[in-house]
Formats: sequence, C-alpha cells, structure tokens
Amino acid sequence: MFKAEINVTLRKSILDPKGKAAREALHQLGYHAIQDVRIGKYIELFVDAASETEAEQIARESCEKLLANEVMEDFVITLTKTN
Amino acid sequence: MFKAEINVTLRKSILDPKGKAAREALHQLGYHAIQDVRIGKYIELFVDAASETEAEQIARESCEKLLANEVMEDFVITLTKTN
Amino acid sequence: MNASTPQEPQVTLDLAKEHGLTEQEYQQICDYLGRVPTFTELGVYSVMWSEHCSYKNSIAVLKTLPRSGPQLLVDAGEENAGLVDIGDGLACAFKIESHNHPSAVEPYQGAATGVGGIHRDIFTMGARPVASLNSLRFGSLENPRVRYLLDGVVRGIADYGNAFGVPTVAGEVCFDESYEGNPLVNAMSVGIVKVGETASAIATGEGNPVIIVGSSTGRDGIHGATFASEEISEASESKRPSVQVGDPFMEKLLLEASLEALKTGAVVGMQDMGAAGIACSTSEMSAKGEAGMEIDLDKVPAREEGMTAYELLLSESQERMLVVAHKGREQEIIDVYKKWDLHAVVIGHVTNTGRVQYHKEGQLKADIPADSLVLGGGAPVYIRETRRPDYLDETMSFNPATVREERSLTELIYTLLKSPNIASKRWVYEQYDTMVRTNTVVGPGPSDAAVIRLKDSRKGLAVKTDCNGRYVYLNPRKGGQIAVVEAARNVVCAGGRPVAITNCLNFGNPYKPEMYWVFKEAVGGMGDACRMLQTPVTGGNVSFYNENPKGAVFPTPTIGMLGLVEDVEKHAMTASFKQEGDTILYVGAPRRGLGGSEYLSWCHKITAGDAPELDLIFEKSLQQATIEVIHKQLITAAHDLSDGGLAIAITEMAVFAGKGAHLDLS
Amino acid sequence: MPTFGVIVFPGSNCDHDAYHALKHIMGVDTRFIFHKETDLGKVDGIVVPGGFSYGDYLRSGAIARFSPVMQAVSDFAAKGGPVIGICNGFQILLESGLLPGAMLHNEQLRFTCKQVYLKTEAFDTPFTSAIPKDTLLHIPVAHGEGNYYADETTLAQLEDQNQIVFRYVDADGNPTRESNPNGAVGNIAGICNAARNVVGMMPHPERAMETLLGSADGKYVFESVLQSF
Repeated sequence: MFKAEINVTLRKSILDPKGKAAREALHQLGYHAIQDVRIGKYIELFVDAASETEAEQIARESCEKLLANEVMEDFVITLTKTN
Repeated sequence: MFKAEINVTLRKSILDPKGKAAREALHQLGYHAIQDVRIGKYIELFVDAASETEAEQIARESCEKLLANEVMEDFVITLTKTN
Repeated sequence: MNASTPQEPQVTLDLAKEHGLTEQEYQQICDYLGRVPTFTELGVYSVMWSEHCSYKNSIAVLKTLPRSGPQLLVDAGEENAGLVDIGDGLACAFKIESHNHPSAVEPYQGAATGVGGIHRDIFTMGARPVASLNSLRFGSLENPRVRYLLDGVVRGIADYGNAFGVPTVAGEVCFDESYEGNPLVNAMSVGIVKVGETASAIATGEGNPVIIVGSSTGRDGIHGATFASEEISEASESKRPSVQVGDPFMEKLLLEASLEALKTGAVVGMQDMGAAGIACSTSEMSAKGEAGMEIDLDKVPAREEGMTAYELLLSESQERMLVVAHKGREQEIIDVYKKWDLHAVVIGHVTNTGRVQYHKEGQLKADIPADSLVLGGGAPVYIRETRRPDYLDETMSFNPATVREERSLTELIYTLLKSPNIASKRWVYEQYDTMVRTNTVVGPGPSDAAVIRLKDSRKGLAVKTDCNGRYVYLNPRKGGQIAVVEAARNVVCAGGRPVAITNCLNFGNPYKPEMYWVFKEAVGGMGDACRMLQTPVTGGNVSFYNENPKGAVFPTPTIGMLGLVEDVEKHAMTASFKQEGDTILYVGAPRRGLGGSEYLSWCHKITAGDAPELDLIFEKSLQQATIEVIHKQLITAAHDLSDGGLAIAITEMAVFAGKGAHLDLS
Repeated sequence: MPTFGVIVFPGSNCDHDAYHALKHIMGVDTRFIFHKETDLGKVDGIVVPGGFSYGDYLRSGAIARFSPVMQAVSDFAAKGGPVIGICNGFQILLESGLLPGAMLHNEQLRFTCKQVYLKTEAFDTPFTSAIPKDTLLHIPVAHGEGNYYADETTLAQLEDQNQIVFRYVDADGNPTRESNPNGAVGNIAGICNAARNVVGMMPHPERAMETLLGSADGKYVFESVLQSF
C-alpha cells in the first residue's frame, strides 16, 4: 500500500483571493512578519499498487484528469510506502 | 525569510465529503486501486522572521488562531529557510 | 517620442496581423498617428478594435433595431447599460452579456467573472443590482466534458452571485449537440436607481484627477478581448491565457463603496473595467467627454513585478473601476474607498487634448487620439457580405408529417419529460440564492418569469431571459421574432407588461457570408417584434466566433425582457394549477406542424422543418388581452406553450401543483 | 421600546433583510453597527446576520470573528443580552466560541437554497418563546457550509441540556435523512448556549416574514425576542 501526498497550488500569476484575505486577517492579528499567504489543496491518496512506479503513475494521472485543474493549477506528488 | 508549509486536515473521525466524492469519481475513471482520498488545505506562509524558532512560533500561532479550526481540524507545519 | 524603446519589439505589419489587425486597419492606425505605432499603441488599438470592444462587424446591423422609446432615459449604447423610467421617480438599469469563450476554457472562473462583469456595468451607473439572471447552453449531456462544463458554470455563477448578495431569480438551461465545445454563458443584471442619481461614464474638466479603485492589476486575461474574437480551436487551447479570477468579496466592497462615493457629489464620471481594462475605460470616458487623459502607469497598484505599459493597459484583472473626481475633492472619494479597505489611487488627470497619453518610468509609451479608438468614433465599421445558406433549402422542405410514430401519446409525454430541455432544472437553481434581499415574490420553478417587488411601492419587475436557437437556425427571420415574442409572453404570464429588452447575440464567424446572412435576418426579425410590441432595445452585447471544429453553434439571440408589474400582490402570476374545478382555457392561434419542435429533436433526433407560425399583430392583442384578464384578477394561473407544446405545458401546470387535469382536445 | 443592532461585516449581505424585518415589519428601533466599532452603544438585542463575511474564504466566519465588534458582542452576550446568529452569523458565533461545534461543507458539496420544515425543541430561549407548540416552521435555508458538527461529548451535553433549538424535519415532523439539507448531525438546524441567551440557526427567519414571499413563520422568532423585554 502506498500513500501519495499531493499539493495542488494556483499558478503564481493567478490571483488568490483566499490567500489575500487570510494574509490581511493575520496582519490584523499583528503577524506583520507574514509577507504572503497562498492557499491550495492538500490531497492524500491511499493506493493499493504493486510497485512504487505504478502508484506514482496512478497518482499523477489522477491529478491530470481530476484533482488538479491544469488551466490554472500545478501539483507536486510525494510518495511513501505505508506497510 | 522562511517558508512554512502547513497541511490542515479534517480529523480522521469526521466524514470528508470532498474526499468521498473524489474517490468515487476516480473509480469511475477506472482507478480502482485507490482505496481512499482525503482532501484538506495546503497553506504556504512566507515569514520574514529573525530565527527559525520565531518563524515556527508565528506559523503555529497563525494556525491555532485562524488557519485551522481546532474543533474539527489538525495541522502539521514544515519549515524551510528560503534565501 | 521615438517609435519604440529598446526592449519593446519593433512594430511591423506582421506583428499587427499577429494582434488580429488587418493590413487596412494597420494602415488606418498609421494615418491616425501620423507615424508607425509603438508596440504599446499597437496593443491598445488591437484590443480596442477587436470585435468584442468595437462591434465593427455588427454595429451597422444593430442600428436597424428600435433603440429609443418614451420610457428610455438613455438611448442604447450611450451608457454601460440601458436605463428605463419605471415611475415613482425610479429607473431600472439592466443588461445581458456573454462570457462564452472564457467559460469554454475554465468554466468556473469564466462564468463567475461573467456575473461580476455584468453587475459592474449596472452599479457603475449608480444603480444597485437587485436581480441576476442567466442563460446557459451546452452540448449533449452524454458527453463527460459537457457535464464538467455544466457543473463548473453553475457553481461559478452560484458562488459569485451568492457571495455578492444579489438573488439569481430566473434563467434557462438548454442542451443541443450544436453547442458542443462552445457553451454559451450569458449573464444578466437588473438594477434600480433614483432618476437623477445616475452616474455617467464620462471624463470632463481639465485637471480633474483620474482614480483607479478596487483590486490591484495582474496579468489576468491579457488578450482576453482579442481572445473572444477568435474561434475556439486546437490553437486557442495551447494559447491558454492566464485565466481571469473573480473575487466576489472584493466586488461587494466595490459596490458599497462606489454607491457611497457617488453620494458625495464629488464624482464627475465612473466606468467599470471589463475587456481591455485601463486602455478601454480611459479612452471611452475621454472620447465621451471630448477630453483627453494624462496617465502615469507607475502609479497603478500592480500585483505582479515588472509589468510593462502594454500589460498594465491590456490587463483584465477583475473588480476594478475608473473614477474621475472634481479637482480638489478626490480625497473625499479616496476616503470612502479606504473605509471599505479598497485601493483608490490617483493615476493621472483629465486634459483637453482629446488624446490619451500613457507614461511608464518617465517615458511616454502611448499617445493616441481617444476618439480614434472607440466605437462610434474612429473604430472601423464593416458591412459584411451575406449569402443565404444552402442548408435552409433542405430543412425548409422537410415535412414533419412524414415521420412515422408508433408510440402512444402517454409514452411520448414521458419520453419528452426526460429531455434535458424540459426536465426540471431544480438541480441548477437550488444552487443559487434566489431569495436574498427579500424581494423575490416569484422565483425560479413553477413560473414563466421571475417577479421582484420594489420595497415601499406596490410595483414590481417581471424579468426573463429566453431564446430558441433551433427556431433561429431553421428560420432566422421568424426565429428572431419568436425570441422577442416568447420572452414577452413569459413576462406577461407572470403578470408583467413588457417594457424593453436587452440582448446577447451569440453567432458564428461574421467573415462567413452564410453566417452573416443568418445574423442579419435574425436581428431583422427581432426588430420586427420589438417595434410591434413596443419594447425597444436598450443595449446588450454581441458575441461572434461561437463555432467549434465541427461547425457553427445554433444562432442564438438571447433576449433579456423587462416587464413592469403594476401591483405585485394582485398581479404576480405563477403557472401551477391552484384550485380543483378551475376551467382551463386554451388561448391563441392553433399551432400547425411540428417543424423545429423538441419532439422531433428529442424523440427522432431530427432538426428540420420551418419554425412555428407567428402573426405579430395577433400576438400583440393576445398579450394585451392576457394582461387585462390578469389585471381584472379573472385567472389563477398562466403558462406559455413552448418546448413540448400543449401536452408538456399542461403536464407542468399539473406537476407544479400536484394536481391533475381533464382536457377535451376535440 | 427595545433597540436592536444589526452587525455589518464586509461581505454581509443579509444585513439589509434583517434590518427590514425588524424595523419595517416588526416596527422596532434598529440600527446597523459596522464591524470596526468597539462599542455597541445602547442596544437591547443583537443580530449577527447572514452573508459571506470576508468572502467566507478560509472557513465561513473564520475571519469575521476577529473583527473589533465581536469582542463587544461577546461582552454583551456574557452579560446575558439576547444575541441571534443567522446562517453566516451562526458560523461566526461558532468560530468565536460563543456557541459549541463547527460547520462543515454541505454533504452534497453544493450550495442549497430552498424552503425547509423546522421542529422547535427548545421554547425557553429569547428567540423561541412565542413559537406555538407542535407546529412546524416553514423557513428557507441558503448556505454552502451548514453541515453542523460537534464531537460526542458536546453533542451529549447539547441533548442533555436541551440546547438543540431547531431540527430539520419532513412535513410530518420527522427528522429524516431526506429532510436534512446539508448532512448536519442529528438534523440540527439551530442551537443555544448554556445560558440560553445566544441562539444560532442556519435557516433565515428574516426571509419568512410575509406570506407574499412564501411564509410568515419567521415572525415568531422576532415576536419572541420582543416579548422577552
């Protein structure tokens, strides 16, 4: 069994209203040291694959087809063997 | 400058409708090897702190106060020095 | 000013063509400037002379529509939206616009920014949006991509509209293979303003400060305007522009701040930033005021590093507006926007040169006669070649009676009820907040149009978007007439008297003579009906290039109809049967033939025959009579016969009420 | 004559509706209180209205709870003043700890706006005392994050102390799965705090004040609070 941890983030140039609202709220709470906040998705996939390469391929295709919106998002996959 | 990568996830005991819907959609796409999907938030904080401990404290307090709701969510912080 | 600074590319005819300009248009630009344009100037002309901003291939035809009337306070095209006097010192601003191409690329943000843009057109005139409608068309639901587009578009409209706090009260969703790959997403906004408190999109008064308010500027949707003027094809997939992202929270602040700023009396003029952002708003306001502007682009709050003059001028970042203030009173305006935590930065001032001059890092990047850029000014106007399409010979000669049908009437009704064009749209409209502002007397569902009451007045508005693209495809002239007539009929059935329309003309490539013939005929038909029903056109939008690799989409002139309800409590009408024993009356001319019907399309996959018969004079008296019986409170329900004809209309009236009906068809 | 305050956050959009219900329909002296205020002034009751405060971007109500005015609202509540949080207002009261539990996304992952039936289960709060016994209220909901969650111990406490004020039910008054618009545990639509002076409810009573708009059952909520003075 493998666990794929996927971070899906908005491409840099694309406006991130969620991140902006959170940054301004944190500034109001006094955390001015915070320069920027960006908010994306953290997805955990539990994959019952025969090999690491197979698990990695399943995770990548899941992102390309569904979990990430290629038009405006990038994704990074980290794979770990669980048992 | 430090970068805090924060994963905010629903506590295990709580039903995750987004994860469930994603799993069903991936099964329809033929990825039956996927046993479970859980979806949370991936937050990037860019902190201009003097030291790593200070940056870590800012990140943790931001989570406790705003970025995570302790009633239903857990959070994990990973800190890296950027420049 | 030298022709181009080192880092800007050298301007040539090829570069102009790459920007979508023809050789003749490039030559005209050189004539206006008396020299070769700089790269920035070329960018500004290319976006201002795009189809989307200049209407160059449609304005001549649009001028044939009746565009003024007793109740119009502003003639069509003069302001951002039409303005109709509805009595009691109130005026209604309303408009419909399309966001088809962005929604095909990214449905959620495309639809969301469509809603945001149309609301800005309304509150930039000083009116508070009170209702939102939409009109959506997709390919067939069997196609997974269509399901993905439908889900994204509806979610985008819902999330933006619900957060912005304006109820989405009516609309339509249609499905046909012809819309495969090129969905139509038309969004409409209706606003109310006291007569005399409206704002105009004008810049006058030398020295008056020019202020940019709202979001900061990024590289969103650059070439958004020219992108909307190109067919969707494999090529445009790869040229994925950075998507425009909507921020409804910011828009809500912008609305409240702008209405508050207008109350200070310190505002000379105001214009929202849609396609072509700063370039468009500065040049249009200047041209309208026969003035000029001196703009320092360094002052524009930018969201990204190192943006060039070209990018700052063409950026289509959302939720921004341009405000011209009375000299010396700009601080009052800036304070209002600051109260609502919004940027408000003076970026220049009005001049009397009639030219828009943009500076960056101390250099004059562009110096252009404002009037030469704008619709109604120097922008080109073309009369396109027309030719009647051959397909009409085949479809017109088709005789529906030759279709063999073994299924019983009951079986056919069940089959028709499964058609996505007829089945309940509850799954869609229950995602919209249809009740916020507590004015929605009749919302989506069992009614032909929505009815919104006006607080502290007995009056109300009946509003609807409507169009049958198949009829226009089969008979452009009659289809155009029917589009207006059916929208009016819907408003009448809800208790309203039709007053005026806005329209969103979704057509194919204007450079194809067959397509342009269909466009001209359809607009001609619309004019016939508008004149007969005395519902002038107050403005709207044209969206060409709605084609996809397989062919053109159905010609779809979406009509947004505004009706006035004299007394909401007495006249607001719905379509559900009310009490047992009520008599059911069939009113109107007998409908002959099944040409272009949903029955032929859904039950037999045939799109042929002529559009239904229509007698405009008869239609006018039918609608007036219906309004009269409603005013006399003689009837308890009214419903227009459209998709699925009499059988479906009766079924709907019964299902809405959980009742039955006994009919004698002889 | 009591005076009511309606809090206005950037992004609130049901503030006007609550104001209209109180001022024009119930005839009560009402004024808006901007989120930047730190003092509520002379006021006898507070409505935290619906809407999308701060765009509801992080979690509904997550940012609004830090507005200056919320400290004044909690002090007012601590002194026993009647406070009602409607929809986004309920979410803000949860996030600020004035009420226990939290809101998840609707189970079907979609915004839902429709009329629902509510069963009143606690009549001894300032906002439910005038509701007639054994009649169901027909009131609209309109939200995307109304799936109420509380852990076992909190839930048990709510049940024991009869702090569950409203439940979603069908037309016959049964808390069925189909009648639950968002998946909230126990069909919970509204709760009150231990001191019973703070109520949070997802449905919008201010949208059910006139039969012309579909239902007038919402008036009971406002009649209750007026009787409590």
